Amino acid sequence: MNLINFLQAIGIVLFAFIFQTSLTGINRKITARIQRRRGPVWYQQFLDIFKALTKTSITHGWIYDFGVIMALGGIAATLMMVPIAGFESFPGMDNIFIITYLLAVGMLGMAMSASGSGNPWAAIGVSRALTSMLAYDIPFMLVMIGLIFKFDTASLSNFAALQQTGSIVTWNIIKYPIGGFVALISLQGMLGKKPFDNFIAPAEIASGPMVEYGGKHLGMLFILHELSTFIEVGLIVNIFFGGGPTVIAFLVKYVIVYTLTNMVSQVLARFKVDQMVMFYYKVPLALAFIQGFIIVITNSGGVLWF
Amino acid sequence: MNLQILLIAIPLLLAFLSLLLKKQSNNLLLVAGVMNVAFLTIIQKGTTVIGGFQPPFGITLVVDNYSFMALVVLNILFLTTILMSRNSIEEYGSVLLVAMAGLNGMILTGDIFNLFVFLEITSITAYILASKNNNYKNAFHYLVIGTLGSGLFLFGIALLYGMFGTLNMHDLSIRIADVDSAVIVLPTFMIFIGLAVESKLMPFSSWVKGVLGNADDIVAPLIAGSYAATSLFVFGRLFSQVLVIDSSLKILLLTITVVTLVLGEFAAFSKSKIKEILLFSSIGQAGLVATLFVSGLVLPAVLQLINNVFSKVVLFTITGKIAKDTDTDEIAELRGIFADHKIIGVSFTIASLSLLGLPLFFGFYSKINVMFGLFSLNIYLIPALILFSTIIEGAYFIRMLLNLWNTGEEGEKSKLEYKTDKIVSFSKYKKIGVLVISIVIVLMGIFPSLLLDNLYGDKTLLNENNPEYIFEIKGGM
Amino acid sequence: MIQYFSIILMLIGIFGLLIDRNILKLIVSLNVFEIGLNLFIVSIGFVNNGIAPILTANNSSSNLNFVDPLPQALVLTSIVIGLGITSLGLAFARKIYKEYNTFDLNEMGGNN
Amino acid sequence: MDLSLMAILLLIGSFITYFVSRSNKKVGSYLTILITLFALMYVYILKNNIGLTYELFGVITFKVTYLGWYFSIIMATVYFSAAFFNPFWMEKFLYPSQYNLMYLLSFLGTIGLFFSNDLLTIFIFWEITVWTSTFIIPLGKSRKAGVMYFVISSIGSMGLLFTLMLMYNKVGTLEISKVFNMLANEPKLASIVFVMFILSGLTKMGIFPFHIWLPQAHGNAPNTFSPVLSGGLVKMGGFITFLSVGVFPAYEAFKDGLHIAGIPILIYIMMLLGAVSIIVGTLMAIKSEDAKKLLAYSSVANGGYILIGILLADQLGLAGGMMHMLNHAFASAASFLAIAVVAYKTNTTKISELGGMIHKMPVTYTVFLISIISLAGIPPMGGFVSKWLIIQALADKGLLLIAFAAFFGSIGSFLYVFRPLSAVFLGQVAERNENLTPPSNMMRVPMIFLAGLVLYFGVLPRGVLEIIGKIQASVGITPVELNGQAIMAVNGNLDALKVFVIFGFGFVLALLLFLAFKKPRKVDLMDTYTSAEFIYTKELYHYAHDFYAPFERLYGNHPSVEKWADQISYKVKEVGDLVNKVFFNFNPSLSILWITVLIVIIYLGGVII
Amino acid sequence: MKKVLAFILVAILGYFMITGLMTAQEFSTYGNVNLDEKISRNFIDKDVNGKSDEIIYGQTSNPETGSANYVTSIIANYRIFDTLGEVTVLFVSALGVSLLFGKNTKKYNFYESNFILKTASKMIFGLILVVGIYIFVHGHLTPGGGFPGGAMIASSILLMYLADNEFKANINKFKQAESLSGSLILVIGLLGIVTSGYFFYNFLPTGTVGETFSAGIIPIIYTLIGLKVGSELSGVIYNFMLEGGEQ
Repeated sequence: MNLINFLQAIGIVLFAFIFQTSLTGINRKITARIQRRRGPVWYQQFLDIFKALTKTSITHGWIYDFGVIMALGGIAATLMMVPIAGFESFPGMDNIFIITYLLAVGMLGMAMSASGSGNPWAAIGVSRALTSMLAYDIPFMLVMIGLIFKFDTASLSNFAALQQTGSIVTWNIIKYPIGGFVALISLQGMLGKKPFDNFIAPAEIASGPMVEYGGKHLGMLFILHELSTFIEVGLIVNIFFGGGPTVIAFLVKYVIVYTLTNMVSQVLARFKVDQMVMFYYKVPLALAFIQGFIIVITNSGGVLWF
Repeated sequence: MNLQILLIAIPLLLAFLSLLLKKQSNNLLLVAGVMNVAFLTIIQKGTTVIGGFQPPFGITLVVDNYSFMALVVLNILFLTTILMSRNSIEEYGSVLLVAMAGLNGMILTGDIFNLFVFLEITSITAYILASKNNNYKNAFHYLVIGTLGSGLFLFGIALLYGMFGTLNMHDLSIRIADVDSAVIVLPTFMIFIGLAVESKLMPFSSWVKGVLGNADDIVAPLIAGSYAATSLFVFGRLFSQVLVIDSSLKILLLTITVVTLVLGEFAAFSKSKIKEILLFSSIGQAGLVATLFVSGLVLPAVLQLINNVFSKVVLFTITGKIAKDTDTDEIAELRGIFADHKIIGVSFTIASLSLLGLPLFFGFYSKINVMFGLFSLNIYLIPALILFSTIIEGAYFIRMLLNLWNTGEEGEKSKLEYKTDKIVSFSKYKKIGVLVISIVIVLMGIFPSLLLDNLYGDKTLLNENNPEYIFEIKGGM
Repeated sequence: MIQYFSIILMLIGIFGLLIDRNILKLIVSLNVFEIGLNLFIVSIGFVNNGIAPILTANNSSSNLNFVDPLPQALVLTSIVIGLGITSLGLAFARKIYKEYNTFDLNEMGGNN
Repeated sequence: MDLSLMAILLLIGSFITYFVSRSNKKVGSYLTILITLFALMYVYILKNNIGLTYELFGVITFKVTYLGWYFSIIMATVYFSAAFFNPFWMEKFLYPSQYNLMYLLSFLGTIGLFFSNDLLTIFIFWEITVWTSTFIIPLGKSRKAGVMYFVISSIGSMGLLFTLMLMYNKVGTLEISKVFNMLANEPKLASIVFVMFILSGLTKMGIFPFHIWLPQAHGNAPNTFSPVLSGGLVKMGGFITFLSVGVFPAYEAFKDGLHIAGIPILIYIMMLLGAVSIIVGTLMAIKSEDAKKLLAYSSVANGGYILIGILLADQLGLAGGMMHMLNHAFASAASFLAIAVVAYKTNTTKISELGGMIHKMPVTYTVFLISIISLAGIPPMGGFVSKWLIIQALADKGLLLIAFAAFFGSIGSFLYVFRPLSAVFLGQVAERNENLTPPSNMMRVPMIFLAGLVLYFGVLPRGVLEIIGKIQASVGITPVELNGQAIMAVNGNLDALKVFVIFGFGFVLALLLFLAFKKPRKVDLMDTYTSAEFIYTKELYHYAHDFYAPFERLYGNHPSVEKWADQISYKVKEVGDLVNKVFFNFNPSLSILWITVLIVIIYLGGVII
Repeated sequence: MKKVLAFILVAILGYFMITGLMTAQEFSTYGNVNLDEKISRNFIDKDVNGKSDEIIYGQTSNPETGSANYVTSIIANYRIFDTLGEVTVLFVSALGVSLLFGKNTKKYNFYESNFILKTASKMIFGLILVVGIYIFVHGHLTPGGGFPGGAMIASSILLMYLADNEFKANINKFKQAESLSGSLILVIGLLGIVTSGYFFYNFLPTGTVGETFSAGIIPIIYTLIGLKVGSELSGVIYNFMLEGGEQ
């Protein structure tokens, strides 16, 4: 761990930010097209963020600021560990559990800052956010357990490498379609896309976690959102779509996955939070268990059919 | 020359004389108690015959390890009880003197019919004591059951005499040893009933509730302490030495005793009055001790018995006094009663914890011994049941203790202002007495060898049924 | 034969104890029971064509066929004990009557 | 350094404390601090004579092992730090001197338990601890809690005693290292002994279905004792559990029986119990309205983790379980202490009655934050390392069900962790709490100490893991592999220090970004956007009640073990009343009937035979 | 209904008991008892402490116990401890009765007693008294003894109570007699210890079997027992005669 690593890390963060933000802009245009609008320019998202950052904002006390900083810092730190096309700023730190748990730090910081504002709406929003987290994380984690048990590794880069041996059939999404499907549904939830977007939906701006934010706090939260999106999509790409032998391949897969989720979200209605929990614990959880049992049984020499 | 006859003769003499000097009867009682305890130091083990007629023809008095232990326990209990509650003796001094003689006689005698006579003496004194404080109906109840029981006891004796033509216990045991034990099933069971009524085994103990439930601070400790101890000791002598049965009857007796234990604890759990809790718990304990005796575990039984009676004397003395002063023994009405009677409360707690067999107290030692004994017989059901009943026992005892110490309803902080408004005043005799007993309990719990070394020579924790405990009723023959 | 009748007496006593609610009757039943018991004990000691165990001028030798004296002694004891208990029981009965103005256990109520 | 000497000293010390407190309770409570500190140092020094044995009263035998040392260090630390709070509560107690006495006696009991060399000693000290702590709990708000605690603990001690007797009858010795050896080739007996023995561990650790005493006891115990209960006494169960797989040859004894994913069925069932208690604890913690009850339920859940980790009894799982024991001990002790401070100032622990405490006691808030996110297993706290180890082990074994419970627990813990953070410490301060004085430094010291430990073990776990490695080696399990600060697991490794550094780096970046822009304007907490509603009372602003209402609706009508327990006790009562009616009627003829019937039965028996 | 059930139960019990007795050889047939198997043989031969030859009425002197009445010899000598016990039983039950009625003061009046009744009963009173005394003095020779004698004395007192309303026996005298005689019995027993180390040792010469002044301490003890029983029973009767004074 020397200076180079840290510089690379900063580089990764910047790259991820720029890439994801512009991708968001593009997707806003795609969304608009789907809704038969012209939509904003592709760099609109940058404008929004910088505008927010430059405005004077209000603060509700030190925890309000600290939470935001902690959240952004946590997410940034997580991002530094995600390997992109086999390139890691901090080698050997890409353990899946570390990444997922470190993500939680960001969530917690944001939640603290939000309810530090003392606004009841914010607290309610946070409670929704955490509840839905309880919903979408667990099926994903179960699938991960199955894969880790299969490949005897929990490192993202190893996952990616293991899938780059052969052609597309070595991708986990092909080998373990059920698991992949579950992971995609979970991704929908992680990214807060419809139908699972009740905690950060635009309609929630007035009555969600973000209600109190403005100015640079809001700007930082935008950045945070972009970064965490990058992390989550990156996870899926690395684990199920064979990462990327080259950066280009990685980014292509990335764009495809993200755009797909975005498009899916445009044609679905929104769940209430308890409906969402019920849904995740009915369908994806069951599928995840099935996938897991298949993996475990086959791995221990058992035969499924014939 | 053995003087153990004095243990019986002196109290009896004083009892007769106490008719003349009515005023002095209570002092005579104290004198007799002190003298009996003093005699314990001078009598030596051995057998004496009454009137110089050789056994098995004459009546013999036996002092061996077992009965000596019993005498020590009994006389100390009796003395402490009357010392602690001397203000409640009133005009019952002479009766208590006779009771003292009768109890000592029950333990000492080596003749089964003589045992019956002393049993009657003690039970009549018990009826009279039970009728104290206008408790006549329950006393009558006790009288009916007790009389029937002792009648059956006599019936058993008659059958035994008809079969074996002797009354001396040792002679009897020898003659019984060489017949098939199926022959003596009926007399054995009759005698069992007779003793079961006195030693509070179910279903023969319906009197206990009425009698102990309304007894005051002299009657309750006596009946739950001295009387229970004596009848259980006699029970042990008969059923682990004389009438050694090994047949379907043994199974039935064990069933009765174990059921007594478990159901007694259940009943105690369901009660909310201190006295009723205590009396049902002593029923359960009697069941436990009887179980041990019937299965032939003498040492554990004796230890458990000692633990039980000493604790019960403390508990009943305190409870009796509380009930006397406040006209209630509902736990709910007595919350925090110990807040301004710390010494009494501590002794009460120590006695209860010793009953539960928790470490630092003598009860732990006896409980461990009981368990080792039972397991050494390779039986697992009875120990399991005993452990199970210990849990229930713990539940109600701890519930009682916590509520008596702490104030306030459920959910309130335990503060002084919620304390019960009932007033109790304990005499200094009581305070000293209960404190001494509980200190002894603690000491014997930490150094259990204290008790046994002095009575039997060294015992370590882990050996039970030591040969020295298998007592002998030598009639000198 | 007599011992069977004594047994039957005892049973009558037990029967009375089972069905009676009247205190005095209970005491009487107890007595009946005891009398049966005493009869039984005496019957144990009988020897065929034996004579009363007393030395007199007529039967002056201890080699005669006496009946067993020991049960008689025991019976004497148990009779006296029975007497004592009966007197005590009656005293209780009188006290109870003073308290409840009845001898019937059921009419006293106060169960549990 | 003689261990039995220490036991004697503690005994004497506790009684001295008692008599001192009779005259002056303050001084007595300070004595408790001194004595626990002394014991802590004494135990620490004992590390030099590992393997020595001592004897006491001829019955009790001690042996100093790494296991015992590890546990008693934890215990002593918890007792020591909780003791700092005693002086403040002396005024509130009905029996302060009794409290001090019991506090020290229970401490003695735990230390003796951990160092004991034979089962009898274990049992003796177990019982001592149980009854002494039983007398402290009712000083708080509930007597029923004390009874429940005692009853459930005595179920455990029943199992312990049964095992003890059975083994003594079979083997003839009670020495822990010898007693279980012969069981390796007697699976039938072994299964009985295993169940009976681990029963005590389950009861003490509050594993489902024995978890009901924790919320009762922790929630209602005096605020100074809840930390000890949750951080300390619960760990006795961990000790027993360790013995039941470490010393007890469980895996050998059951090697022929049915296995599930390589785990013998019996042990797997125990793990399932652990999993259930994780889920139950999490759900109940999410919906509980009282801060202390919430923490108690979180202890239930963490107990589940510890049980699972230890029962795995392999390189990673055992290490995880043991380390989680330490982390949970310190973290829960710290969080209970923080709540104790709040309760000391505001006289309530109901979440909905509090709020905005951060403005009154920021230090307490920080401590609570650190400790409680460690409970949730979020980096960079100690809880994360141990949970990571456990989950790695689960993934390695492929135990899906257990893993599901583990994930549910850790994600659900975010929910219940956030609840008191937001509702107790954040938000507006209620009027009645406006003028609270900050807590005294004497209270701050132990909290900061514990929180610092939690953070330290989260960043530099090597020290504790080395000890655990020694423990593992002592029972023949390959010790956890370390490389610098990194933990080498079979699949992927964790370098807690690096994680911390990276996190710090990210934090610095974010901070710089924050500072780079205009300074924000400070506004009051009442000045918030409420979508055209105008609210003037702070209570109305404070969103605390039914925090997760939509989620709680989903399991609103769940079956509750408490109800079952009540029903059981009710049934026992009923039986008792029946006995009372049938056998203890005031009517003599009934018992005469029984006597007659019994005689008839005798005759029948005679006829039949 | 209950009676029927009780009867059935008792009937079953009786059936079992009688059949049980019939099968047991000791009790099956009435009277075939072999005294040589029982300890009573030695009581009859008076050779408990070692062989002695045949006892002849009026000739044998200083046998083990001097009484011609074997039952008496058992009651008052071989098993005198039982007798002491039963005396105690009577004593304590009398005590109990007096405790129960101790507060009573007034005497029952059954009916107005007339002159003839009074005088007649006075005469009979003397007779009964004499016979009673005779019975317990001769207890060692003839049937009877302390208890029947005492009972007779008590019955004479009872007669007086019933017959004469003015009759007032001095209860304290009874009590004194009771306690003195009881104490004396014990003193005699203790004297035995002093003389020969055995409680109730028969330290007086037993004389010739069949004479009035024989059998050592037996007549003395029987007399004392008679007095004691008489006074105790009279006390009981007296107490039962009283009423009122109860709260």
